[in-house]
Order: sequence, then C-alpha cells, then structure tokens
Amino acid sequence: MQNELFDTMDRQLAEICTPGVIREIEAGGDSHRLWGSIADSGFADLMLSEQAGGAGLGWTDAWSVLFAAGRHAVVVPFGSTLFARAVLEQMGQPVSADKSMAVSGFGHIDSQGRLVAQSVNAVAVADELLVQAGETVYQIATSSPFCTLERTGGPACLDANVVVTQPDPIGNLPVGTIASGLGLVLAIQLAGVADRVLSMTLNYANERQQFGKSIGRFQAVQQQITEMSERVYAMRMASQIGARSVNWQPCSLQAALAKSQTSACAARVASIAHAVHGAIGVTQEYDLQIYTRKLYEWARAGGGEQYWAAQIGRSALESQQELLDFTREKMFGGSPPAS
Amino acid sequence: MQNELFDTMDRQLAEICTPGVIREIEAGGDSHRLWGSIADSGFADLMLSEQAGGAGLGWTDAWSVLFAAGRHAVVVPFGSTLFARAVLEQMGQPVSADKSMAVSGFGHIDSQGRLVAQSVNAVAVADELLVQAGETVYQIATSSPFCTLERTGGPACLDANVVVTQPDPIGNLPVGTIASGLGLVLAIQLAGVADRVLSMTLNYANERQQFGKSIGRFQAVQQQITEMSERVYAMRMASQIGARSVNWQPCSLQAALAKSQTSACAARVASIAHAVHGAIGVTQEYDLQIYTRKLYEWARAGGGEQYWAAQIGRSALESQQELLDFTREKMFGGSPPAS
Amino acid sequence: MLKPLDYVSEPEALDSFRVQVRQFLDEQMASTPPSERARSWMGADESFSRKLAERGWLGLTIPQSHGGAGKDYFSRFVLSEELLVAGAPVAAHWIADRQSAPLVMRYGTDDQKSFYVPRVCRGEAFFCIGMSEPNSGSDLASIRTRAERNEKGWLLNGSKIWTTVAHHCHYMIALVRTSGQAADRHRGLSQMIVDLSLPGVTVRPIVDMAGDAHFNEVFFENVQLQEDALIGTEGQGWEQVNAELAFERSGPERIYSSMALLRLWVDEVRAARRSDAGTDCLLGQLLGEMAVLRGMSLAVTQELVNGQSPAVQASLVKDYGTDFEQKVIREIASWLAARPDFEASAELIRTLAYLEQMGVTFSLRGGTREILRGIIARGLGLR
Amino acid sequence: MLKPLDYVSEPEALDSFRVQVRQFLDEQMASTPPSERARSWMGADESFSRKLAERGWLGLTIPQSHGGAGKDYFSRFVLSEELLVAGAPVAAHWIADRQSAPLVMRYGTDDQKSFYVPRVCRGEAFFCIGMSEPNSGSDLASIRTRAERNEKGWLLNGSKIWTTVAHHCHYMIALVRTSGQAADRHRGLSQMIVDLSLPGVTVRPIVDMAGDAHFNEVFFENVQLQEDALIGTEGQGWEQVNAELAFERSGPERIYSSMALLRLWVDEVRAARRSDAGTDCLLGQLLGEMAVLRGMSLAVTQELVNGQSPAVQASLVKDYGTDFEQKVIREIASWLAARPDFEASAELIRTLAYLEQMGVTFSLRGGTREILRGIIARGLGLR
Repeated sequence: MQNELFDTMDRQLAEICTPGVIREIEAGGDSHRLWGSIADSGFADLMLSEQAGGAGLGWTDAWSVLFAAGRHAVVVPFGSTLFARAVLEQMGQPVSADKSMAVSGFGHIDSQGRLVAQSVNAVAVADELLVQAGETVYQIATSSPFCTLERTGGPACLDANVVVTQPDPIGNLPVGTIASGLGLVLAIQLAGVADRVLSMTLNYANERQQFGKSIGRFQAVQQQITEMSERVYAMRMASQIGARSVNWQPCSLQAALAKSQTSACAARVASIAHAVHGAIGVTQEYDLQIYTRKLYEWARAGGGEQYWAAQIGRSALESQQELLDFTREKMFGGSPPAS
Repeated sequence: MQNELFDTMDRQLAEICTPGVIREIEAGGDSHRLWGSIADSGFADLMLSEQAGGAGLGWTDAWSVLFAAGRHAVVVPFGSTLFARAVLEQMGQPVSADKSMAVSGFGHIDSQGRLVAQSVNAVAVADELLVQAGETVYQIATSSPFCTLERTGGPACLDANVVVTQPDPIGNLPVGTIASGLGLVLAIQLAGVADRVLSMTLNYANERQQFGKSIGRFQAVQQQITEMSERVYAMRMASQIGARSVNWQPCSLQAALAKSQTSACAARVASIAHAVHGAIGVTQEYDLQIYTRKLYEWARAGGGEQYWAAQIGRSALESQQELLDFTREKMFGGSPPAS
Repeated sequence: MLKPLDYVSEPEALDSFRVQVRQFLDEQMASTPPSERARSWMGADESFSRKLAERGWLGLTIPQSHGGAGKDYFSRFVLSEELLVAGAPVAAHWIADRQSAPLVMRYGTDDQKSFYVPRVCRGEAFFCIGMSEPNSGSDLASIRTRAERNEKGWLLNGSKIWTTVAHHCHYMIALVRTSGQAADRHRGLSQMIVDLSLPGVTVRPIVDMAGDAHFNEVFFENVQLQEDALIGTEGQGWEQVNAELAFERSGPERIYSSMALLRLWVDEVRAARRSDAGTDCLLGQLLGEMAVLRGMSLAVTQELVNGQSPAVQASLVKDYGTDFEQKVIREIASWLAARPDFEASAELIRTLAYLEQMGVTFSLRGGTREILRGIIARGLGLR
Repeated sequence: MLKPLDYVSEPEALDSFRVQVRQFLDEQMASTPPSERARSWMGADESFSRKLAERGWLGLTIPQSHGGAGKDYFSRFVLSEELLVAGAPVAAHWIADRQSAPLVMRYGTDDQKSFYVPRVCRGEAFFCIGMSEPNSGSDLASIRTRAERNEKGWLLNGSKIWTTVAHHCHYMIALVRTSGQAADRHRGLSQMIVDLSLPGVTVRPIVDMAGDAHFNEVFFENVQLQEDALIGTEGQGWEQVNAELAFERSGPERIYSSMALLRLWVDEVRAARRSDAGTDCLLGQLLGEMAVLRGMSLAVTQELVNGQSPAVQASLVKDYGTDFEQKVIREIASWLAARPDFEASAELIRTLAYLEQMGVTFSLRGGTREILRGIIARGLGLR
C-alpha cells in the first residue's frame, strides 16, 4: 500500500514538516506556513467529491496520506481536516479551501448550555473546530470570541479543552459518526508514527556501541525490538482493516478496531523506543521525542483502546454470531456502507 | 519469618507430601493417609483456642505453616481446615479433630433452594465443606447424599462445583468473613508455592546447558528470572501484610491485598518458570507442573486479583483519605480487629 | 528493513468451499466437547484425517499430478482456519500436509515424490519431524544423532525428543549428522526420511501434565536406512530445515489455539446475559487482536501465493500470535476470578484449566520465543 | 539464594516526626500544582533544601559529631516518604544527603569528613554524581575521563553526561580513570570530589522534552585538583561505586514518582462520584502494589538498620518499583482514554502528559533495567 499517493505525501512532508519546523510550532511559533503548504497540495480534499474540487476518494486511499502524515508527526490538524471537509460536504455546508479543522466526536452541552469538548487534538493550531454532541454537529472558528481554549498536555502539546458559549448547530449526523472518523484518522497516523519510531530505533541500535559491540546485538535489546516490531506491524494492519471503506464514511466496527488496536500498542512502542535509546531519547534536541509524544497523544485522543474495544465487544455479544463469522463479516468482509 | 513453626512443618511435608504422593492423590488415590499425618501434627488446630485443644495463635503464626504448605503444594485442604476450625469454634460449633474441610465464601441459594458453590478448591478430597452464602454459614459432609460434586479443572485437579439440596445453616457471620479467610489462606499458599517454583527454576537454569553454557547465563533468561523473582518476593510480602492479625479473624482489607496481589503475580511466575524449563516442564514425570498448577488454581479459587482489588479500591474511594494515609492505616497500621 | 505486511482480502470465490468444510465439521464434531476441542492441532484422530483425505482435503496445494488438489494457499488458509477454529483433531496428518509433502516436492527425487506425496494426500503417510535431542534443546546445531554411510545406505543411531505425535506416524523427517562432529555446528547435517516401522526404532510416548501423550522420545539403534532415505542434499540439512520454517510458521495455527475457550466463554456470557463495561471491553480487545492477526496471516499467505518465502514475517506473526493465544487464556481466567459469583459450567473451567496448563507450550512448539525473536531481530536488520 | 524480605513495622515512635514533616510540607507546598509536584525528586529548589536543613532534616542518619541528626534509617524512610509523596523539590540536596555524605563518612579521611559532611547537613554543599560519559552509557568500566597525578595533586580532563542537577551543585563525585586504559575495564578507576567552581569546569544543562534541565553535561579541561580530591582508595573506585548503590537503590524513591498523578486522579474521581467496577479495581490494584512495595522498601530499611548492605535486594525493589511507577502512568492514561466523556481537568492531563513523557527515565536513572536485572540475576545465584 506504499503507493504513489504515499510517496508524494511522504516526500513533501520530509521537506516541509521537519523536526525543526515541528519544534518551532510546538513552542508557539506560527503554524500557517506549514499548513498553507499542506493545504496547497490538495491532499486535504482527497475525500471531497470531484464536483466540490476534491478527488472523490475514500478511506482506502486516504490511508496512504494519513500514514505518511503520521510518519512525519504532522503537528497541524491535517488528518482531521481531511475528514471534516468530507463531513461538511455531506452535510451540505460550505467547505473552506484553506482552513484547518480540529475535530471532536465527544462534545456535550453542559448545564449552562455551553458546548464542551475535552482535550481536542491540535486545536491550538486549528482555524476551526467541528464537534459532534449526540446527533448534533457544531462548527466554530477557534478565533471566535465565544470560544475559549485551555491547553492540556505537556509544554509542547497543542491539545486543549474547548468551551463554546452560544454554540450554533449546523445539522445532525448519526451518533458516533464523527467519533468514528476521527478515531480512524488517529489510528492511521498512529501506525505511521510507530513505523517511524521503529526505524529510528533500529538505526540507533545498530549504531550505538556499548560494551564493545552495537547494542542491537544484545539479546535483551533484540527481544524488546522484536516485540516492538510486532506491534508496529500490527498497528499497520489494524489501520488498514479500519480503512477499507471506499467512500468518506468509515465502517464503524472496523474503525473501532483500528483505533482500539493501534492505541493498545502505542505506549509499548514508545517505551521500548526510549528504553533502547536511553537518556539521549528524552532530550529536547534529539528527534525521537517528537515522534513518541505523538504516540501517547494520539492514543489518548478521541477515545482509547478500551473505549473502542467495548464497542466491538458489545456488538459481538449482541450479535449472537459465531465468533469467526462475526470477525470475518464485521471486520473483514462485506461491502462498505452506502453513503 | 522462617522460624521454628515453618521449619517443623516444612520438614514434615518434605517427607510426607512428596511429588509421588501428590501424583497418587491427584490421580484418584487415597488421600487419608496424608491427611491423617497432617492432622496428627496438630497444625490444623493452630488457631483453635487452648481450651479447645488448639494453640490459640493467629494469622501471623499461621503464616509460617501455610507458607510451608504452599511450598509443598499440599493437595489436601489443610489451610482451609485450619481456618474453618477456628470459625467453627467461634460459632460455637463442635470441631472434629480429624475431618478435613474445604471452604467457600461465595455460596448462594439457587431458585430451587439448593446451596450452590462454584469450583471449590480441593473439595474432592475433603471430608466436609463449610460455605458462607450472604451471612449464613453452612456445614455439610461431602459424603452426604444431599451433596453432589461435579469436578472442574484439569484431570489432576481436585476442585469441584458443589450442589447441596436441603442445606442446613449453622449460624451467621458478617458477610465476607469466610471469603476473606479463605482468600488469605490461598494467598499465603500461593506465596509459598511461588517460592518453590523460583528455586526449581534457578536450579534448572544453572544446570541446563545450551549453546555451550548454562542457560542462566543468557541475558533473556536472566531478565525473565529477575522479573519472576521480583514477583515471588512481592507475593511473600503481600501474604505477610495480609497475615498481620494476631487472632483468627483476618483484617479484611489486608486479606484483600494479599489475595489480590498474590493472584496478580501467579500466572506470570508460572509462565516464566515454564518458559525457562521448556518442554520438560510440562511433562507428567517432571515435578515442576505439580507446583505451577497450584499457582493457577489457587489464584483463581476464592476470588482473584480483580475481585479483591475492587474491594480495596471501593474502600479507598469512599474513605476520602489521602492515599498514603489510607495505605498506612488500612494496610500497615492499626491493631487487628477485636475478636 | 523487513517488507511490511499489507491487507489483502481473502478471495470471495472460496466462500462456498468454506461452507462445505464447515458443514463437514459440524457433522463430524457435533458431540466433541470444548475441552476436547481445546487440544486443537495437538489432538490426533487417524480416521478423521482419512475422512479429510477422502474429500480431497489433504495436500490441497500439492499438484494434481502427485495426488493433491492443486489449489492455492488461500484455499489452504480457509481449510486450516475452519479446522483450527473448530478444534478438529488434525494432528495425525498435520505435519505431513503442512510441511513434509511440500518439502518432498521441493527437495525430493522423482521417485521420492511419487512414493511419498500421493500417500500423504490419501492419508496413508503421516509424518513427524525429528529435531530436538535430549541434550540439544533449542540448539539444533549441536545434534548428535548420526547416519553413517554403509553399503546398504545409512546406519542410523541416536534419539530424538519432543517429537509430536510420532506414535501415530509412519515416517519421521529427521535432522541428523552425516559428517563431522557436534562442534562443527551446522555443517554436516542432513535430512533423512525414517520409516518408523523399521527394526531398531522405538517410540516412547511422553505423557504431559494434562495426561495426554502428544510428545514422544524416539530411539534409533542401528536402524538400517536405504540409500534413498536422504532427502535433498547431503550436508544441506540446516538450510533445508530453515526453508521449511516458512511453511511451519505461516499458517493460522498461531491464532486459534485458545478458540475453544473463547467461544465457550462467550456462549456462557451470552446465556447469562452478562454485559458490563469490563466484559464488552475484554471481548472487543480479544476479537480486535484476533482480527489483526488474521489479517497478518492472510498477508503472509499472499506472499506464499506470490512465490515468496516469508520466513521472517511468518515468525513475527507466530510470535505475536502465540502471545495472543496465551493472553486469551490469561484474560478469561482473570475475568472468571474477578466474578466468583458467575456460574461458569464445569466444562468451561475444564477447558480453561487444560489451556492454562498446556498454553505454556504455545511458545515452545516450533521454536522458543527467545530463538524466534533472535531470528526476527536479524530479519529486521539488527547486527 | 538471596535472603528474602520480610515484613517489618515502621516504629510507631516516628508518627509524631511524620506529623511534623507533613505540617511543614503542607505549609511550604500549599500552592504547588500537581504537574509541578510530578517533578518529584527531579525538581530542585535550593531555598527549600536549606529550609529542610534549618530543621535538621538533612543528614538525618549522619552522626551528630559531623552535624547530622544521628537518627536511624527508619527516620530517614519516614522523611523521604513524606517528601516524595508530596512531590517536594528535593533534587538540590538529594544526592548529597542520600549517598555523598554517607560515602564520605565511610571512605573519607578525617579532614574530608569534617570539611564536607557538616556542609551537607547545613545545606551548603550539594553534590552530584559523575558516572556516564558520552561514549560509555551503561558501560561504566569503559570510562575515559582521566585524573593524572601531578605535583599539585591531580589534573582532570574529560567529560561526564546525564549528571543530574549539576548546575545546582557545588561538588561532583566523579568516577575517573587514574591509571590504565579503557581496555583495563574496572581496574584503575578512582572516585574524585570535584569542586565545580574550579577553573576549567564547564556545566552545560541539557534540556529534556518537558522543557526542564535536570540533566547536564560537565566538561573538565585541565582542572587542577588538590591531592585530597581523591576519596577512598586509588584504584578502588569501582568497588566504592558499587557499595554506594545500596544507598541509592534502597529508598522509597522508586515507589512514589507517579504519586502526584495518582492523588490528583483519585481526587477527581471522588469529586465526580465515579465508582464503577473498573475504577474500583484499578485503584485497588495500584494501592495494593504500592503497599507491597512499601513493605519491601521498609524491609530493605531494616537491613540497613541491621548494618547490612542489601544492594541486591534494593535493586530488586527498585526494578519492581519503577515498573509500578510506570504502570500508574499507563493505567491512568488508559482509564482516561476509556472514558472520553470524563471531565478531567486540564491540570490532570498536564500532569499525566508530563509523566508519560518523562516516565521512561524512571527505568534509566540509577542504572538501566537490563543492567539492573543482570545484577539481580547474579545476586540470585545465576551463573
């Protein structure tokens, strides 16, 4: 699946989304230059229809660009924008060609009638926010005076809690639609960044010498890196199973699988990478931390392993189907839902 | 804490509760000879009062004999009898000097008025059964025509589901009293058998040669055995924290800690032992399996890690105490409850 | 870096084949309890294996010229998956079908091919693999069993241990030393097909802790082999064995070993209408991981279809898969222990206890975890 | 086999001391947010350290003759536990108090003892430890920093890295080569007390991913040390360092590093009145394991009180403890991710994110997991 889409995106990001650029943006620098270049590439319009100026592709193709985005720890909300634009078009809303959008599927209206969304990924560098609460979908400019952000996460984290007074709904979607799509975006990005972290770790283990040989020759290191590689391969597969829909709408159980399984593996991948790298890995100036932080953040954002696993489990218990049949039909088989 | 009580019990069991004897009993051979020798030693009367012919000791002393019992994978229900006799005396019931007793703290009365207890440990070789359902305590001879056993577990397992028609209560105790006591018995036995499994594994790793050196010199084996030893030490400590009561009544949160933490470690200890031993470890004729099977059975019996952990967690949440204070007072501090 | 494994669909054309297999298994195994199904590919039933052969389901990927069905590896995946998920007693023919017949097809002479392979496909030749020895364990290069050339062919002396289902088998493919000494390590090892009915062969079953005898020790005392017992090239035994591993490790055997337990547990949870957050979550985690492994195993199958030998990827899937199989056991044990009030059937506990005990072998059979991870590490390019 | 660790009670007489410490900390830290407390013993505040010294709480186990309080290791346990659970910024004095002063007391000359130790107790001499070098990592025996004897004492050249809080410290105890070459491994290493204000010493803070500078690289360029910079015996540095590890690894530092997170999480769970099976169970698992570790740490303390040097047991508790500290982070992250509707405060996520990032260092500081486990394995008698 590493095809032309992937290659183009990967090459572009290698140039424009470098560790230096990421450090700058995370330290509070301007993100619009990076976002502008990405927006200009048109990849965020991949799932818009051709009439709307997009490519009319579905998740199977989006996988390639999202995986590449993950590999480069894209700090601006590229993946969520890609999905949000398709949602807006489906809802008959205008789609802005240059705005970046953060997304949350877990908003709620609080007792004071405010729209609240917790720890929204990358919202601090997003132009707009798309939130679903129950069936209702809201769209808000982050610069709106009605919108306040409170940063969450570590010093370099761009997530925030959002509170919107006087929120205006733009329409309805089935409950969970936006949560599924964002979950799948993050799952694919997780698989991508895990792949990057594995390469860095393999390189380091081969280069770093201790006790007179490369540390990759120590049995304890080999055992750990093997475990890591199994998880990285599994994350890739989980994200591909999740991305089988050929249109904009994710298959909900497959997306659940993707987010659940990738999130389940993420922390272990990060911790092995750091164990192999030792102290150098946690320094600001070394690049590893840029990528491992994303493993934690994206695994937590939009619901983690257990949340999404419970969706699958509940569905399996209710289905009364034999388990292999359930797995084949709900995770592998069948055509994607009609749009 | 390896004192005279421990030494005496350990020495006696080394002679009478050999792997050969255990294999025979588990294969359906007569268990009364082994039980008779243990009963004669008087150790099962440790927590009976001196008036009742016992030693009037509490859990802190019982720890030593139960740990020894665990080390020898005692197949007859010694530990549960030790506790059950103290319970019977406290309830004003006659205590038989020669009967062995299986115990369950999780009985219930089913829709047909029958007393049901699931997977009662070692009940297939017990003379009697003591069950608590809610507050009510029942005592039944396993040979009674009202009592039917259905074996559970593997071919060599002596556990069974028990159904008693027309059960007669012998009195009441606070809910959970018997469950706590049995949990603590099993926790201490688990710590003992884990200690045995560690010694066997260390010996094997030093003796077995592969690739021209003892396998204990391979880094991957060292890492695993270290992990195992940490758990074995933790199990010992957990069981000692559990056994701080100086009378027959266990402190419920400390017993919960003991059963939860020992059960949490048991499966990993077993699996590392087998990983180190390789194929020889799963053969009938090699002794390791006698001890590792107990790790699984005792961890599951009488409620496992999560059941007991939830008791602790619920209590901590309700207490509103600062967590270190909760830990110090409820797990370490305080005097044992008055009897 | 290692080639990644990408999603492939299982060909829809195989759906009707799957239905056929499923119907056959439903009939054959209607009365097999879960604790028996938990034996999975360790359970041997010669007549069951012959029934599969009658339907043309042994040697599915073997060319029709040699008695096989001439189908591709996806067909074999479907058949294997159905057999394993059902816990069918496939051990008698499993190794012959999975690796011995392909090995003979690859390395054998025309005579060897036409002698052995059709018999495998008819369920008349069951094979076992002779690798470990009492003092070698995972260190296969230190093998001491020896075949000395003589005027009639080869004179075999030594012994093999942990040989799965040897007591049901007609032949063993043994890795033996044909020249040099143990100190020569990999050099001088060859593969021999040993007819287990020959004089001088003794098979001693080894009873495991569950009371079964899957394992054996096999002794060779002056066993006279014919010239054509040698399979492949003399001295190339080590390379041949390693090529075989791609077959051994590529199938869904390393996903479904705990399936009997998982299915029975779900049946009882459904019957008790027990749905709480912890239960939903656990089932979803297990099914999710199972689906991912299935996807990875299908991707390895695609490599075989493409004519590749994905030995390292297959090892990776195997290692991750055995981890999953053991997790199923551990987590269901934990779930039950967390709910002492749950009325689990005696059969559920029996199935669990069997797997708790024997599950430790999942990461031993076909290479210990440490050995396997060493292979994967090298495959990943660690040096 | 290693001596097991048995339960001991903490002396009740210390309860009033604990209350004193608690009151002091409640006052001092009333406005310190949890995300700051999460820095725990990595957070340095020189004035805080001096306030402890004013109360006589530095050098608690040092004899009164040298400015200490002459108390036993249980007192030190109580003080350390309160400081760590509160997440007090102890880093400035921590190493001086924990291991440098005891080291000087054990190996120093009378002059060295009376010069350094009272200063440590007064909070006027903060120490760091110089072990790792840019190319040595865990392989301490390959150290290249060199002290050459000259007419004035020793001439020091080289550099040390990952030196915790060196930029707050007055002295470093450095492990350096005084004879031989890197190839001589452990032979020829000695410990030197280096005054960090000397000409030729450069301290370069290394910023970590959380934006803090706990670590440093320290360069020595022709630093002229006096004769009495040598501590202990020339050439015995390796043995001295290993003896020091019993102090380094014996305390409750390896239990409470994630305590700020655990406490804040419980506060918010209580406030939201969230009690479900999963929450109860998780909290109970964590508190249970914490209590067991505390018991083990107290047992190690008893060994110190008995005059033993329980280096291996302490390593075992440390390895198990760091595992627990990392588990707290992982499990709370998982709990939150499982409940996307839970209204966690921004401060809770901030504390979590800090620990998620820096928690990986818990198993690096004081020896990587692999090194530590090798030590334990040998201590267990594996050979």
